[in-house]
Amino acid sequence: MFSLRQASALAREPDVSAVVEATERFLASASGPACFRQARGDPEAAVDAAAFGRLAEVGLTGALVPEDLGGLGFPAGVAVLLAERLGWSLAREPFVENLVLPYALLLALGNNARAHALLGGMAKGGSVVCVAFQEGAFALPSAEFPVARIEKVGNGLRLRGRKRFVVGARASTHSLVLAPLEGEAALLCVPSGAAGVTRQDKLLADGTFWSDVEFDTVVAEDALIERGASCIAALENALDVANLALSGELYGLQTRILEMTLDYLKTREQFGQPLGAFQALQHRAVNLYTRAQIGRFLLGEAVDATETSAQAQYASRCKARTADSALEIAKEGIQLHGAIGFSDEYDLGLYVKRILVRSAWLGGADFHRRRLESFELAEAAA
Amino acid sequence: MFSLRQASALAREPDVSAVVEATERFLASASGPACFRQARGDPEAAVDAAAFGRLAEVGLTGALVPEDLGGLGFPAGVAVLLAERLGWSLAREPFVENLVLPYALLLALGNNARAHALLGGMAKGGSVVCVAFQEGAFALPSAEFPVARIEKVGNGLRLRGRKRFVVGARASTHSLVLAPLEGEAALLCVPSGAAGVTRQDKLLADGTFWSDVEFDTVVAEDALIERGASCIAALENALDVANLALSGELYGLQTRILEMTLDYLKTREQFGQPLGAFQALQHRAVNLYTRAQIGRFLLGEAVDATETSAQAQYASRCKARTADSALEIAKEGIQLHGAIGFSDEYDLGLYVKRILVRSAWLGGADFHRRRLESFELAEAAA
Amino acid sequence: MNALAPIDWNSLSDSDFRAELRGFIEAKFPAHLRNHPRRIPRWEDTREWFGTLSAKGWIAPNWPREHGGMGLTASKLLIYFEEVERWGIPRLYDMGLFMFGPVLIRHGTEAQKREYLPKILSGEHRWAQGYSEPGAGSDLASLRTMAIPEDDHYIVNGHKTWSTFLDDATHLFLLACTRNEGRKQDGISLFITPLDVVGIERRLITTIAGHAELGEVFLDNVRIPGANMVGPLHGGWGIAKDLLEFERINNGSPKLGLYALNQLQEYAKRTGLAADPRFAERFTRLRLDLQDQSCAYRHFCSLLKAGRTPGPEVSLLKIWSTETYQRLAELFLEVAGEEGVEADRVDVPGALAALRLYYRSRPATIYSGSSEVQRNLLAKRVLGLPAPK
Amino acid sequence: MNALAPIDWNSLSDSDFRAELRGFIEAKFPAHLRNHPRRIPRWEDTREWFGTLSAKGWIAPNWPREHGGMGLTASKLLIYFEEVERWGIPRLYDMGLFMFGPVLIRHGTEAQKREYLPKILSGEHRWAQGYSEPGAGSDLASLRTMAIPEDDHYIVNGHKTWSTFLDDATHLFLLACTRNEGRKQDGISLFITPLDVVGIERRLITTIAGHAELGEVFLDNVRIPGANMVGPLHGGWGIAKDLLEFERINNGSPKLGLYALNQLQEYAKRTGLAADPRFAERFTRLRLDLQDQSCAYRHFCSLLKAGRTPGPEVSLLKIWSTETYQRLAELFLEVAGEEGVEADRVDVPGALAALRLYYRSRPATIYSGSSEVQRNLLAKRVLGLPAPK
Repeated sequence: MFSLRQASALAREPDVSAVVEATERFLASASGPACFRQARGDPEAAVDAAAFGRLAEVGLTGALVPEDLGGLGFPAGVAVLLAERLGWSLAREPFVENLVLPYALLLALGNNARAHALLGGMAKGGSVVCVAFQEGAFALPSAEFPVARIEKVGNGLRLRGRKRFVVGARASTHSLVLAPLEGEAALLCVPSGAAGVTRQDKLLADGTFWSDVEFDTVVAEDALIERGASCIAALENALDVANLALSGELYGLQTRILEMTLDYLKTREQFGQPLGAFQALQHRAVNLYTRAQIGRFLLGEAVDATETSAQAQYASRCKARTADSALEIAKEGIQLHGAIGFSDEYDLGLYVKRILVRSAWLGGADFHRRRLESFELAEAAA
Repeated sequence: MFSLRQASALAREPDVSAVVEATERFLASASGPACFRQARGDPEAAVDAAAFGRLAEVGLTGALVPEDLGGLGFPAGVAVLLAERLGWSLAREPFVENLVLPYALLLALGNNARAHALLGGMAKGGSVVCVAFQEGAFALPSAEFPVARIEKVGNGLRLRGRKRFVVGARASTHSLVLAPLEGEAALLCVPSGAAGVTRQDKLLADGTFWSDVEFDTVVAEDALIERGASCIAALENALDVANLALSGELYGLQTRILEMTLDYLKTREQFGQPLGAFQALQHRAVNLYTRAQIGRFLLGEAVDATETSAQAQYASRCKARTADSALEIAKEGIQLHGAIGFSDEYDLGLYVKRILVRSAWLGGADFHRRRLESFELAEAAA
Repeated sequence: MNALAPIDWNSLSDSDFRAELRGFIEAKFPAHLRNHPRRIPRWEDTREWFGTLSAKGWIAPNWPREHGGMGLTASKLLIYFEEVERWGIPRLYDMGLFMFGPVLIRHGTEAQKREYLPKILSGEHRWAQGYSEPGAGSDLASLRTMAIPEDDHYIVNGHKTWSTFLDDATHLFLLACTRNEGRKQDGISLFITPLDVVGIERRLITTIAGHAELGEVFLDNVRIPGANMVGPLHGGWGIAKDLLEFERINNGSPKLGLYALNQLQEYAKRTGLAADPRFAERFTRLRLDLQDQSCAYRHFCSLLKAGRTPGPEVSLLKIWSTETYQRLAELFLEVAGEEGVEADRVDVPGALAALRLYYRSRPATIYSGSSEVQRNLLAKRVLGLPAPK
Repeated sequence: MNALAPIDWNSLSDSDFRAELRGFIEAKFPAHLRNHPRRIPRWEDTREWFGTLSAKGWIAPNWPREHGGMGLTASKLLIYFEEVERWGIPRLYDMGLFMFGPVLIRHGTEAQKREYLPKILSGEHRWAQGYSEPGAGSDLASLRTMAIPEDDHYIVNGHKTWSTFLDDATHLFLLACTRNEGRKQDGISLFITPLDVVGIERRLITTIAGHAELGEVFLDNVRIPGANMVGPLHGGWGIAKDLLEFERINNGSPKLGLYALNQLQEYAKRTGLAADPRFAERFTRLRLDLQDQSCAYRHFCSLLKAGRTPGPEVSLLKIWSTETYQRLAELFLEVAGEEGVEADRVDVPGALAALRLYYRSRPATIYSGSSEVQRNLLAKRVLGLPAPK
């Protein structure tokens, strides 16, 4: 009923289908609400190397990496399909933060030898990369925006500044940091363990963490991956891919809540009736179903349109749509469950909280609607 | 269930009660949907002298006029109570436009001999006055705003300009016109039949009319009722009273739709049940009822607070609330009736269209919410 | 390009197809019909344009090419609607094109197809629908119109109502009971009849928009030949459901909303409202509601085009599109303020559109299965929620 | 001013009363309790402030003065709430103050009033409610807890759940069946019991906010003296309905929403969001929803104060206030963005409030009769809509 398969041509391609199914099998055996519950709030429960090994096994680490760099070379749309399954299973594997976002960024830099080297290392499972660019609430990247600074010192580069909301920093071996160098944007690859890199982990509503990272460190010159406007363009592109993947994840999360809610309505009785026989509740369930479906067919088209000129539009449309409907379904899911939906023992709350966190990351619905307005204005002016 | 009587202390005072009941009797015998339907779109069906005579009989013309000027001297809150009954009955009597608004304006000018003379004439039923101040979409009056101009010529005053959306112009013997004279606001009383006063009537959605009035006319100096900032203050005050009365009218209109809808739900059967037994429709009916009730108790407090410093706040709160809920109830009233609600033969549409017109006049909900925001800002700055 | 040659429009690129359409429309559409005041203009007003499209082979974008349609894919069909709505082209007498024609193509006999399809395309036959009855509304199972066999005819008696297009329709397709016992649903058949036969009378109903575009049909011993039954005897319920699915896809297209969106956007630009961030916030939500729904529409049209039945899920399209359409009209009327409620101000076309759209969007959530009935259907047939014990 | 003198607070002007309250609160309220992270702080956290209010005679603003309350009029009561919420004072153990106390005043025996009312005022007795049962939720008529008379006691067996305040409550008032035949509603009685008696066990339930503030009560052959029945035997249904009306008035006060509004407004000012017209539009709607609801609240409180029963209409208060509260919390969380979902960022108090408010506003539409049950009630008892045939 909620499958993206019928909504996307890419999803029906046999090799894509195969990796999605392998992911499903992996998730069924290794992840899910119980794991998520157990790890929440535990600062020691950072994703470990073993987890990345398992992801590599089912093809998740290499899915987006070009074949000549040792990956499977799938288009970015596949990330949406995989993230949807991760969301549905409430997996805590850092797929979007440590795989989709850095991969898409490095790939978007084009023919860049240092980026390719890093990609190769990532595909093999050795390097784990996070992207550190925000210093405040999410905004599109620009060279003027950051307070952090890179300066040349001797035969090295000195990075100073504080990056916030760095998702996936805890498991990372390297951070890709955006900061200006001599007045233009630059992307620096900083080892997470370097002297002068201080991480402050922040507990989130869902029991996971992201980090504020303070940099006052000197790295070698070859840590400079790219400089100039291409950094900004590549990051904006990568953020679109990441937001598409997040939209897939949010879609998976909300459809799971909807399934739980429909099951509950069918089995729980009150006033001598199954709850689901009450027409007012039926109509509300239909409204939730309808909102999810509008997201489903939008996502399907978006999956098929990644890496085209329509990608940015689809990214913001998908994030706005799925964040809104996920929050609505989360809220109504609690309400339709009644008191049990408000109790921590029941798994529903885990999904709800995950939705809160994932919808806030990389811009909420209102941010993305504003961005779409600016596209419209630009189009009208052209 | 929807009576304002329980919500307002003023409404329970015996003499107020008496005039409200007299009005109800008048409306039951002389007004209502059939009259409204018959007159709609008919340019000859302007309210005639006889109608004003009938209004005078039940005390409507004199209700707000001070006793020493021959009226009943009720506070402005009574206008809300009367307008509510007019709305409920779908009366086309021009109570708000030709009585409440000009009376409130003239009274707000304070100790002004010309205003008092005009008031006296109105209370006796001889003069019918309308107020012409808008030249575009509704905004609060100011001396800078109008394009119309007054100039001194010989021993008279020349008025030139075009006023729009003048409600009640057709029945009027005089127009109170706001326009600047020598750089300050002025209120001029212009006989409707004067040479150089040209009325263009505009058919409205509900089958009534308002008018664009073109002035290029010279009047005697004593037509100048007032000049200076007091004109603006008085008009703003009068518009608050008029908006309160309109809110009462909108409340009456929407509660009538709600009553018709509840009756329909109770009697009409479908799928072997009365429609009103379907829980989804029950809950929607409850939502409409609830929205109307929030307006009811707000209106009740507003009625008791006219002529206090809280009046302006209450006016915008009431207009925003009742316009919004009236439009919602109108829309849902049609939907819950099904096809019959969309047919012209059924009276529901008359109420719906009346709501469209009355909610747009003197500022819709969004205008009044913005005004309330400016009050908040002013308060915060103070 | 020869319009009558069997062109495969789907082989054009989207932008070429759009340019082709746009060029034709802008050159040929009669200017005085743009943004017409009626939801459905009378036949005499639009017959010329109908004929122009028909001659070009563009009157039935959704029909298969072998029956004289354009055979458009879902994406192309949406472009077709976008261009039509962009230019403010009013609704044609399209009941035969979007509703009855597709049903006949699927369920009609060869003789019926030969007889009726060409005349739908030419506009000679204009169809109205006889489903609703007084007291039945959305509840088809309480149908009372009876068809009693007599030699090779049926004698039909009954009373239909809320038939759109009745003012200028020439033919009626209607449901009638052909069996008295058993489940109502198993004893209903679908008939077709000209409207000018003995025993049929029409009474038009004026809508709140002031137009007598729909009405009642009284059938008093009307003789309908047996050959005018569509589908099997007692099999009308299934065909009616099928027809409702076409109807729901058709009513689930974003075309009505597109027209409203275009009108509101033009108004907002002209008046400076577009620069107001509060308006922009509300407008953008609705624009995206409409735009995102197009994805769902394309999906269901693809299913149909691939010969698959869209299933009961399609109800979500109709709910979403009609409710979005109404919200657009309501926002428009709200921002148009005083000008929005002036009913005859011809010098302010934008604002007048607001009032018209308010009216014409009202029945969208009522006809062809109200939003409430669609929600019941989705709850039961798609979500599998239980009936009350 | 001597707090224990029988001051008529209603004789003060609104602004004097507000100033008096505000001065006292700002001087005496412990600063570390402002904007407390828990929906209901533990008793040990708030007992000092409870005692301060109690000593001042200000702990029961809604009770009649003859029973130790302030006897406030509706307008004054609203001012009381406004000042409490303005200062970010957390919720006290108020089940006795707002729910059980008023019921006892109306239905209790003189002995019960003498025994229990002073101890509610002092905080010595802290009450929890035993209404809901597993599988019963909002459906009181399917109650299964039984009370069987034995000499001058009742032996009570059953299982209650979702009892708020259970963590630090000392007493429970509960509904139990006292008759097996006839309509369920005619065989229910209201009992009170200490929680520390033999046969009672509690199991706390952690909420999604992470707090174990509610729980289950297992009653295993609990002996309740006959004197601990409130109201007549088998008359519990009527009292419960009465109690629910108090609850609905209490839950229908705008106080929760006021707190959320204050927090959001402060956040918007501090972050510059207040200058964003798109935010302003949404905020103002909610502000007015809350402000206009206060008028309805004052009306129903006046009825109560005048000794009249507010009737089933009062359900509209609870629906409106809790749903507005939730929408405020949702808007807050949305605009707080990334900071809003950080669960332990103590340096951004405003944003953290968003997440807390999101959690604590969730149960508001579920407890003491869900919004759905309230709508059913209004449909049936106020609008007179029919039951299904």
